[in-house]
Amino acid sequence: MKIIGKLLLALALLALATGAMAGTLEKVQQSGELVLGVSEGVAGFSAPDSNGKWAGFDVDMGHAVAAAVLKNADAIKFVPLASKQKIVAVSSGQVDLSRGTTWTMKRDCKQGVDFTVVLFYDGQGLMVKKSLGVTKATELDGASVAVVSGTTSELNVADFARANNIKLETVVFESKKEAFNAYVAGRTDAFTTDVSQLASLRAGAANPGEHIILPETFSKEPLSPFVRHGDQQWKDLVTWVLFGLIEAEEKGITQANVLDMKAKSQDPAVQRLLGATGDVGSFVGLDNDWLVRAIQAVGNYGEMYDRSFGPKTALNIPRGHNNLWTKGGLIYAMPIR
Amino acid sequence: MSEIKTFVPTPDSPPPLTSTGVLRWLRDNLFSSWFNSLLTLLALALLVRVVPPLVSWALVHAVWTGGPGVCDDASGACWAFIAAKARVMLIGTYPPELAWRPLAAGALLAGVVAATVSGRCKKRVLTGLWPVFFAAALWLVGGGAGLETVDQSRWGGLMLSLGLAAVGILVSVPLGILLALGRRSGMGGVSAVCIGFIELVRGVPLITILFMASVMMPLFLPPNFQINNLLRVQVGIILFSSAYIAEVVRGGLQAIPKGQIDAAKALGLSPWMVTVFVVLPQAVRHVLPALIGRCIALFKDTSLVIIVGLLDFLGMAKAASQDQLWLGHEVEGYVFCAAVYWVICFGMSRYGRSLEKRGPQTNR
Amino acid sequence: MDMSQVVIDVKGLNKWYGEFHVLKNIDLEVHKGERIVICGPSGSGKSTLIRCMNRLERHQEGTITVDGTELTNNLKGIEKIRREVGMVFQNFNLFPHMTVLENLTLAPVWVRRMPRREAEATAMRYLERVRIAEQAGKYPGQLSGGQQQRVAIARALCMSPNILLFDEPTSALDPEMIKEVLDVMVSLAEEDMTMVCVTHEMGFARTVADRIIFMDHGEIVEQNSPEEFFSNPQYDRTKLFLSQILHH
Amino acid sequence: MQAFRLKEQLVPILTQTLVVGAILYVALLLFQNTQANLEARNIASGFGFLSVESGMPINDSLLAYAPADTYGRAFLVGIVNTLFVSALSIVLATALGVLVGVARVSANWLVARLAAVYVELFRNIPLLLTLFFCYSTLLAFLPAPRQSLSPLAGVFINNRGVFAPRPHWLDGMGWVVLALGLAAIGAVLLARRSKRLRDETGRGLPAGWISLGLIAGLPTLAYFLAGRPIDFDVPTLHGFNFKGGMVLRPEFTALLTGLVLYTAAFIGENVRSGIQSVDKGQLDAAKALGLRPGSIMRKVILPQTLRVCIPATTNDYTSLVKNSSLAVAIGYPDMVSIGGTIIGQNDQAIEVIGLWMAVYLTINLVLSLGMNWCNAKVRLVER
Repeated sequence: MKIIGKLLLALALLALATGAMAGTLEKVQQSGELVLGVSEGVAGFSAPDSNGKWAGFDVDMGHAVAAAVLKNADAIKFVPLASKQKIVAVSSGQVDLSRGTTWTMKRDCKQGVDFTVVLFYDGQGLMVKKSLGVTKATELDGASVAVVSGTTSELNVADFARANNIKLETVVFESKKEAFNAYVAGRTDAFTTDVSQLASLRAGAANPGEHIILPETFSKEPLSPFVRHGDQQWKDLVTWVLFGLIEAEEKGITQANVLDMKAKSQDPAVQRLLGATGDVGSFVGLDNDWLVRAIQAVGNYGEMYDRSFGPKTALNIPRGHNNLWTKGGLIYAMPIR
Repeated sequence: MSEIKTFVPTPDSPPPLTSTGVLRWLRDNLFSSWFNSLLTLLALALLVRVVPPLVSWALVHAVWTGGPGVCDDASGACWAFIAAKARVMLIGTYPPELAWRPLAAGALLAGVVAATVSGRCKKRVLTGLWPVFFAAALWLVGGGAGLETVDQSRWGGLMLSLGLAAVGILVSVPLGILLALGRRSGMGGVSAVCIGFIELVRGVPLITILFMASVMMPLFLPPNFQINNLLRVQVGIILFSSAYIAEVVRGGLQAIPKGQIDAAKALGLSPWMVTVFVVLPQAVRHVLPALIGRCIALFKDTSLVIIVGLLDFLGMAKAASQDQLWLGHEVEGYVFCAAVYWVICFGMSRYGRSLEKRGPQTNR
Repeated sequence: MDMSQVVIDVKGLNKWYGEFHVLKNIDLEVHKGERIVICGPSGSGKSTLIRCMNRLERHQEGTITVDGTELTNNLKGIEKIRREVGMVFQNFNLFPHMTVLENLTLAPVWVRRMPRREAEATAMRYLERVRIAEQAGKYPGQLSGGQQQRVAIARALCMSPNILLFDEPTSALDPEMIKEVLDVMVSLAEEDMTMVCVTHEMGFARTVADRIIFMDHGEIVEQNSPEEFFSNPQYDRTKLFLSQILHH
Repeated sequence: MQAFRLKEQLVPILTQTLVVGAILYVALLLFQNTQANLEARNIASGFGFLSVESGMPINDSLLAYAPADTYGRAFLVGIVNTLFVSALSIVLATALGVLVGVARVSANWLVARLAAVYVELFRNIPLLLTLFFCYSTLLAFLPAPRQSLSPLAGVFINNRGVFAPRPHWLDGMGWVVLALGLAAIGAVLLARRSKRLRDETGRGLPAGWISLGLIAGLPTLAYFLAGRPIDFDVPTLHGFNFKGGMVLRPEFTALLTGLVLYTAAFIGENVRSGIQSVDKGQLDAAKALGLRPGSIMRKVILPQTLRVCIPATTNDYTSLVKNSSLAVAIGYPDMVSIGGTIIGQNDQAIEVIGLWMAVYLTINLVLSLGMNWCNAKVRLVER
């Protein structure tokens, strides 16, 4: 009977637990760590290194937020998420912040998540073998294309074919790596996914020079970290930390000179940004050193980009769209004031 | 009456050479008829086609040591990749400075396994040893009580596979026994519930249960009642495994002669005492080899958790091949995984078979 | 009766299981119509010897000639001999998935190419002989041990063999069933069937056998007519065996 | 005494009420939570989505399908694909499994060893890993479309699949079908006559050979007499790939190969233990009756083997059907793969997972019923 009593108690607790969710900021500060959803291993974005430490662009983004909120860039709990899980994981509050994912209307409005800032403008592209002699995507009539399941790329490629009145046979794979291997092995003529990942996979191929990425991108893939819908405070915080990193690059603030700049810069925008004047930190519920810590942890946006995709990496993806607006790209931060 | 002679057996003589030599063996075992000879030749042809290229790839042209980039021009396997990634594949993203803890747990595991397999320990000692080992391993890996805690999100690799399988078995065996007893309880309601559960779970693939655990379960639960992904997947595995174990145990329950129950009842034992002291011990002993078969199946099945984002052994092998410094060595990772899985599963199946041979009675 | 014709001729037979020497220099002639009982302690090689006679076991040295055909690796010869030689086993070895009648007609139809109707008629005749015709439609699992062994004997008879080999046909039976099987064997003996029986039924040996062969340690210790064998054993070993088997 | 009786009756009823009640209570709680959660996240519920246009391409379908079709149609394609690959795998795995099982007990040492290595290798490696391997080796060894292997005229094998001519029926095909039907009837009559002959005279006819000739010959004759009424749509290299004809794609082939190799190892073990479970005396008795090795296997050993094999093999069959869901890992559009895409696009996980479970349960139920029927047929009659 004792056991049954305990069981009933547990059930009652379960019933009571049906309440409102606490604010994410509070939760993160209380638990002392940020729960970050990462991929199961995508080169450049997030993958464990030989020491078992997660590294990559999305991981740095997490470090910046952790540094701003918790004053400790490493206070992160990494949760690998499969494509099918990532939205539910965020909307149900299992992770506080998820890796960059294509920002679509349906996800934003219908699936219980809110997007923050686009950190990586990707677009779906096509890669083919040089030996094929193809220069434009529309020349691929009748070709077969490897795509990854459960992503928007599957739908984009079908739309593209219908719009241009060409026939493309798609072969769907569970993961990018399988799809790419199939393409390299000659199972398909072309391989499609976001251009960044085309580049990343090409870098890992036996002969990277054999493959070319066609000039067209036939989709917009703005990759943005996202948070749970309805937690405005947390969404604002993440958004402005990320804007801060972009603003820092624009103002020439780097990991190395951030303290110097804070002390010496005469630029009022820099002073506001680094908390030398004003109280922008309090707008998002933090102290005034919030961005200094973030920049100390990972540097500005450009440094972050170079660390994962820059010329010194195996991926070597040119900045392109991901350059600052001042340099012809799309990366643009709203004014911090 | 004639004189009685004494019979002296002729001493054994050795068999004729023609029935022992290598040639004879070849003839008996490989070329006993034209059909057998044909089979032998076909088999040899197959071996010649398969083995040399394999050896050349895996051994002759392989690269064994070195850092990133050392394999760029190799035509054989890149075992240096495995060497560099061994730790990640074995213990995942576990903090490197604390790596001794899972290793110690592994050593403990090896010790307990050796004690079990040697067959020298008393069964009572073993049944005590395993739970103690589990507690120790959990403490070593997870921390607490003097050790720094390591969050579950950092458990991965082979350690995670073994952990998922071990906890899965540990919890699902009692649960399976309860289900089996419930199914045979004779109480309509309870047995209907048990049958329903068992058949429902056994009727669907593990993947759908894992999907359910990782994608659907958060929708079932209240918003701030959160269970992490690992635990949910573990629950899914336990539910899945317990249904199968229930069926195995049911087989054992059915094999118990009715006389045993009658005898126990005649001694005045109450029904539950009959079950606990007489029926269950015999049933479990009877199905021990089959249970080990389930352990193997479960261990292999844990490789599916990769589909719901847990980086187990196979998952870590895949993730490791995504390291920018080591891109493009997936096959070696798979081969390494296959070898490790094979050794563990084959070892378990051998142990199961030896138990079967020893027979249920001699099991102290 | 023409007792002069040798139907089984074993010469210098040697057999090893691996390194173990099971049969040592066996010489044995079985004449047409002769009834031979082989006895001896367990492990003496007697079962192996008669299993060699229809090549259920292969020997390494010596020759076995049955009905003029020497047993070698030649499959045709083996098939021919097995058609001529019937065998009854200790454990009956009926096919459990076939009815009694199917057990009996299997070989005549598939080996002798006998029309099924004819085979069934023959089978029923033999079932009547062993007095279990009413069980024809049952499965072996539904019969008692004694009944099963009688079916097995009928099965061997259906191939109209010239020679019948019995490998301890009564050892797996309960005492009250031994008699019903022995009765059938005695009636067969009365019809001048050539029979080689491995058995410990000394009563049967005394009444039926023309010759008794005693084996130990893989060799024939002595062979004699029943009267001589029981009343006047030549060897101490035989005597010991007889005292153990007759007065237990 | 009365109280004792009452207690004895009351306890089970109480226990049952408690257990069932607790389960219902938990179910209710979960249901309420789910409702609230779905509402909070703005996720639709119900099966309405099945009639919405899917927009998703499926590359390998036995049914006519286009992205403009509905999700319902897409899911149906998945069910058919699952059924197809499972059914074909069961047939092939059984054939290979029996072969392996017989090889395991073969007198040929090398063959027995190879079979043992095969069985131990595949049984002890996760199927998922086997599938990854099958797929990558298959692709690695097959040539590109332009360098296709062509073992027969009109048949092409390359890393896009196996292409074969697709026959189109023209007028006059009726005659050929008629001839085929006649030949089939003839073969049945022949088999009956052969059995009767054997029953009467002991000698049958070489019915197998004559039937083969009949079934192959008669339609061929009719085909030429009717003026060759079949037109073949021969696959031709067109741009990047072959067009026309029938095609067996590598994803399908790899899944099939993996499932067959994996399951055959288990079935082989069943067959081996089945054969070994047959008492050695059975073999002695059959030999002593003069039966030939072929007859011994067919008439004595295998029928008894089935008894042991069938229950274990039933489990292996149902596992195979469930394992076909691993198609998702190598890109074959089975029910789980397509359902997964639907979840990704609609978030209606509950409905899709429910559908999956319903379909798998139905397949396995039918399979078990069929196998139980077989089992009843081969069970031994005992006292």
